[in-house]
Amino acid sequence: MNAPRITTVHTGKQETPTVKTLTFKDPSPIVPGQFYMIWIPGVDEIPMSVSYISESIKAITFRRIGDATEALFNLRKGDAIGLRGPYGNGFALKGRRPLFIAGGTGAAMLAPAIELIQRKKRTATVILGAKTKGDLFFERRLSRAGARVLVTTDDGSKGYHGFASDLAKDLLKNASYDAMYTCGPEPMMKTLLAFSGQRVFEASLERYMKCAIGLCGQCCIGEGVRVCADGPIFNGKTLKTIPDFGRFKRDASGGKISFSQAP
Amino acid sequence: MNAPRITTVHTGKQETPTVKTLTFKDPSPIVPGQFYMIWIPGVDEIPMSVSYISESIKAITFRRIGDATEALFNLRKGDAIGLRGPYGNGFALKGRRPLFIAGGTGAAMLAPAIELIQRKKRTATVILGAKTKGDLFFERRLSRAGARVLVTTDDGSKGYHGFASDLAKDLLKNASYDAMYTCGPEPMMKTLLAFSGQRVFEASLERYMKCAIGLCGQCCIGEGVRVCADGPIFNGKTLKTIPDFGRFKRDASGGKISFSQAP
Amino acid sequence: MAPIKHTDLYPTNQYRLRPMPDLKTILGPLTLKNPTILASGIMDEDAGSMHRMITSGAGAIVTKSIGLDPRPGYPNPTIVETPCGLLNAMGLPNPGITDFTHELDLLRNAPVPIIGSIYGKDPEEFSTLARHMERHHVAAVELNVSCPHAKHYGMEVGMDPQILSNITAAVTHTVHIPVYVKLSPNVTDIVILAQAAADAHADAIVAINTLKGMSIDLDVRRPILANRTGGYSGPAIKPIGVRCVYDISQHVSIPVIGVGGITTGADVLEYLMAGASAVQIGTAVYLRGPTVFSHITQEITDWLTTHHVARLSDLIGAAHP
Amino acid sequence: MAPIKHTDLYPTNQYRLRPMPDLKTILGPLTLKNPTILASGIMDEDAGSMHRMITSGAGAIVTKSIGLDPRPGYPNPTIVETPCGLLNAMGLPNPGITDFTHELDLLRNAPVPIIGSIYGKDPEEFSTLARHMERHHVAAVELNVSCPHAKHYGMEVGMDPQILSNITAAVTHTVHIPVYVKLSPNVTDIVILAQAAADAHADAIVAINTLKGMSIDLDVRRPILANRTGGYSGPAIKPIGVRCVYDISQHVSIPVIGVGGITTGADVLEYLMAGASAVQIGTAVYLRGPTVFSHITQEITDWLTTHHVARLSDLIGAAHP
Ligand SMILES: Cc1cc2nc3c(=O)[nH]c(=O)nc-3n(C[C@H](O)[C@H](O)[C@H](O)COP(=O)(O)OP(=O)(O)OC[C@H]3O[C@@H](n4cnc5c(N)ncnc54)[C@H](O)[C@@H]3O)c2cc1C
Ligand SMILES: Cc1cc2nc3c(=O)[nH]c(=O)nc-3n(C[C@H](O)[C@H](O)[C@H](O)COP(=O)(O)OP(=O)(O)OC[C@H]3O[C@@H](n4cnc5c(N)ncnc54)[C@H](O)[C@@H]3O)c2cc1C
Ligand SMILES: Cc1cc2nc3c(=O)[nH]c(=O)nc-3n(C[C@H](O)[C@H](O)[C@H](O)COP(=O)(O)O)c2cc1C
Ligand SMILES: Cc1cc2nc3c(=O)[nH]c(=O)nc-3n(C[C@H](O)[C@H](O)[C@H](O)COP(=O)(O)O)c2cc1C
Ligand code: FES
Ligand code: FES
Repeated sequence: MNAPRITTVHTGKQETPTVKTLTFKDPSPIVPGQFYMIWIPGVDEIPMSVSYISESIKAITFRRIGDATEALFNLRKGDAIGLRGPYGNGFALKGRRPLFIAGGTGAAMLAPAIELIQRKKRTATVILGAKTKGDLFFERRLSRAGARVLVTTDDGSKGYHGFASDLAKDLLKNASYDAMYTCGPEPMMKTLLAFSGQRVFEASLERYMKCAIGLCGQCCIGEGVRVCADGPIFNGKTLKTIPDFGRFKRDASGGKISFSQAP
Repeated sequence: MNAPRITTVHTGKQETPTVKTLTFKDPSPIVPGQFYMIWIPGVDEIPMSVSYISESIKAITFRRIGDATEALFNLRKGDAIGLRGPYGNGFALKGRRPLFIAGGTGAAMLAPAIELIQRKKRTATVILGAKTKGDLFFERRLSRAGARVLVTTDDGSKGYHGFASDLAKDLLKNASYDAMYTCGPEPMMKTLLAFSGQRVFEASLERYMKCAIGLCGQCCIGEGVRVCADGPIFNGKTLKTIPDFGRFKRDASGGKISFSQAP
Repeated sequence: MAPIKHTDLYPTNQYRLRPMPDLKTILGPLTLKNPTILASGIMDEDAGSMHRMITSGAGAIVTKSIGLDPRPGYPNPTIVETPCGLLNAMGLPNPGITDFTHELDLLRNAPVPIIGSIYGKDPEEFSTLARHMERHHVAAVELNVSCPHAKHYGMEVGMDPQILSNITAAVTHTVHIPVYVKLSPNVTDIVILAQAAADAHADAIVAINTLKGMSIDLDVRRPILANRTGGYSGPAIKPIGVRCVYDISQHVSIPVIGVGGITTGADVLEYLMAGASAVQIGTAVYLRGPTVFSHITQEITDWLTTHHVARLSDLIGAAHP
Repeated sequence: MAPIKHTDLYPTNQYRLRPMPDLKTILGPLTLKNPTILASGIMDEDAGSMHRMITSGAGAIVTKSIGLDPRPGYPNPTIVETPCGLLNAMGLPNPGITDFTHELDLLRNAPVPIIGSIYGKDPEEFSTLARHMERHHVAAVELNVSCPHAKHYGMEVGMDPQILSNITAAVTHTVHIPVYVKLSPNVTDIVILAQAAADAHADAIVAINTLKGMSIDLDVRRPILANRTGGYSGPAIKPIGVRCVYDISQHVSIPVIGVGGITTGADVLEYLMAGASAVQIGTAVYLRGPTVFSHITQEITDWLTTHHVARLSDLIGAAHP
């Protein structure tokens, strides 16, 4: 039944000054890329990708950017949150030599996919892109899992100086990656799609969500493609048919917001 | 779901000038003694015991005494009726040397029990009691099944001259019946209970029924014993604890009607 | 004989630390041992049936709604199940108050309160019936002004705040026992009606009676109930009942008794948190059988124990801001 | 080329004797290819979504309810499931009529009628919105006077026959396209409202919108929806919707469009027999997925075929005496 089930915060770990990971008990089986609707009673209910998966414990990792994420940020061990889901399709992860490109908090939802790849004895190359050194997280976690982690910062404070997509472009020229998995700002992902060629390409989209069960239409893109239920992961073929991709999203009222204006 | 399912009349057979058997398709498994709620659309919905059981075909046998039974009497092949159920407990039929005592239309619901006994290679002795010869039915059917059928009529027009309970009293004196199964006027069944001694005793009761699913309380006797759901078959032990048995029933309004006044 | 040691009486620590939670709830002068009350119209037309429900663990009993004269109710079908609830159009069958008082007399020493439900067409009828009920020792009367399918009775008298107020006032002036008013959800604003009843000195509001519904058989192409429409009860209506109780309890200061779709202990707790001081249970007697009261009471006890709530009454209205 | 023999076209006798039943239904000037209409508020906030529902087989589309200005709706949670249905308190989110007309323009050549749903607080707002809708080529407008949880809009304007009449009259005087009025079941007498709308020259009644309900979480002891109460939809409400359609269609001569809990072809047939000329489907888009329209249409076709009914429209009102 799609009603929140209450769990309590198990641990809270600050990843950066603005990013935090909360773990909690939830036995649901999860495909990397799926998300929960997280209810912070009295505040809001918001979509959050799963950033850590074990049989009984799951986690979310988020940036503090508004009311709800602020409230989440301040939760302590034992505090109650509600979960609906997991929702969405998750990654298919078909490729054998995958390149992961994370922009900003995109690293949160890519991490379980990368760990799964490593457990399957394939090696993931991961580009972790951030504005600046202090915004980076999960570098150690992913290296430990065996992935080859490459860091980019917009200001050059660490790793490659430039956008994650720039480094990706370089890498794709020289190495034989057969798959690209990405989560980050949509314009970045659109740029990456342009580089993808014949490779497997999967990108995780974010849209304002209300029902998260494919009913209300709030999150729709293209010809009624529901990001909550048909996504949030879409392959390159589909994304090429969706004119909205990388261009605009919709706010809570359904009004269009162009990504060039968006914060 | 306890809602009528529509079936159509398969065959109609007149047993006596006032008694008719209707067969219809219904695959429900039935324990002899159970009943249906029969919906005659636009007329009424009334309880009717199952008088014939095969895997796909069932029947009811009833006397024309009022609106609903009159309407049933006039149905023809292909006419629609609604069925709810089967409801009730059915006979336990534990005894090895059983005596069946049918008063009036009671023969209708005893017949499948008698046939079951015969199929189990036990021999049933059956007293078929009626007011007069022309009211008798199922004599041939039960003889053919292998039962020993004894007829009584109040006016002596056929068989033993007297009440079914009188003949039963005689039989019980001489033979070693270890079980009595009866359906008929309640005062008669109360008389039989008095004769039953240590024997297995099961009687089928009739009460005004509305819900037939044990909710409304309309059919209750004693301490909230629901004839529709806890009965309609009760054993001697239970009947002895029920002061109403053989004394009064309730009409549709819940008002008491003494059996001595009842038609 | 050796002295009984403390540990013999309380064999494990657990028992010592967790006394049985207290399920009592208070409705004005009445204290119920647990909050589950048998709803009107279910297994309550005769003393024997009510006795069985008492034995099954109900904290109180509401009788079948009784009028001045015997009434056979509507022809069958009077009940039909749908995927999420029941529709009934019994049509207020009852033996009339005179006959019914004999049943009440048999319950004079009942171990739980008996609440007499009555219906009538005007203040006088209600008052007369209430007086009869009081004389035959009921603990309270419940005014059924909310039956969705009885012409001239039921809802028709309970939809207008003025008429409702007159009826309530007439009864509260006539009898000394508490007067409960049972409301229909088939109205534009149930809160106004609750306030009208409270202002006329009702002692509690009971919400909700059934919703007006219909079920049609496709094969014979007609409504199944003889009365065509009927009252919808069971799990389907719980969210509506909870909403009514929440809204009413925010606006009146008398206790509210929640009814509608309660099938489990969790359902009871939801109604209590919405503001109900007690609850009534009807359709679940069918869904879970006559022992439903003891099952639900056990479920409540388990929940309270697990959640370290000592007194059920602490949860009343907990969901209000 | 050999001439095609009759038996090639109709390979079995069965096919020859049983032509495909006719699913068409007529709503005034509009003819729908099948009676299933997408209900307002479901997958209809943008042209792409509506296009998907058209492709999935809907006979017509009702848009999200649109107001004059953009409205974000209520904070989340805006939806919660209960055992028999959904509660939603979206709070009428919509981009406002100006933005929305761009979506309408993309649907100008849609193969099925697009019905524009609008909400407002007075006759002027409704008329302005209707005029915009008409200019952008909708086939009809639907007045949402029945949202159970939007302050000043929705139900609050749709509970009073006089206000409803004023709104309806204002719109019917303003536009030339058909005007449908969507009613709330959260009222004492839905028939009076239907009559008021019909008297003010509405072209069809749509019934029902959601019922007001609530769901409380026991662990955190508060209503789950941010708005606390929400609108109850899905299978649980079908008997109530069927009853409303039956009652309304007995008392008004304009077509009635049935909504509420429709999930299968059988549910559609029940509404048609109750008197609906067409139906709307909302929650089932969640329960059975976006392809629900083609599934339900197939189920209707199968039923009509099995029951030897040639024209769906022959069943409209069949359950009336
Ligand atoms: C499938 C999915 C997975 C996500 N996973 C993560 C994640 O792992 N980590 C992370 O930090 N963020 C994630 N997000 C984004 C996250 O949901 C928003 O950051 C969060 O809702 C902001 O809420 P707020 O109240 O703090 O901010 P607000 O001040 O309310 O808004 C800030 C931004 O968040 C967006 N937002 C607010 N509410 C919603 C909503 N109901 N649905 C979608 N967006 C909303 C607004 O559009 C706005 O752009 C994900 C979003 C989606 C759709
Ligand atoms: C469990 C059970 C099994 C039965 N099996 C048979 C059977 O196999 N054959 C048979 O002929 N009869 C049977 N009856 C009796 C049968 O139900 C009634 O004869 C029938 O309801 C009469 O309906 P009417 O409209 O024709 O008569 P009416 O004129 O309405 O009434 C005549 C009598 O039938 C009784 N009756 C009417 N409606 C009901 C009702 N809803 N429930 C119970 N009694 C009712 C009345 O109390 C009255 O005594 C059974 C009754 C019960 C309770
Ligand atoms: C068969 C049946 C008969 C009822 N009869 C009455 C009645 O006589 N008086 C009354 O006030 N309510 C009557 N009701 C309504 C119930 O008391 C209760 O308000 C309603 O069923 C909702 O509760 P539930 O969902 O637990 O059944 C009846 C309900 C049913 C199902
Ligand atoms: C998520 C959701 C949003 C809705 N939004 C609207 C709306 O904007 N306008 C409206 O008139 N009805 C709205 N409704 C009500 C539906 O159109 C419909 O009347 C109701 O859900 C009953 O039908 P159903 O049981 O098929 O869902 C909404 C319903 C749901 C579930
Ligand atoms: S959020 Fe409602 S359809 Fe996706
Ligand atoms: S007929 Fe309703 S309880 Fe038996």
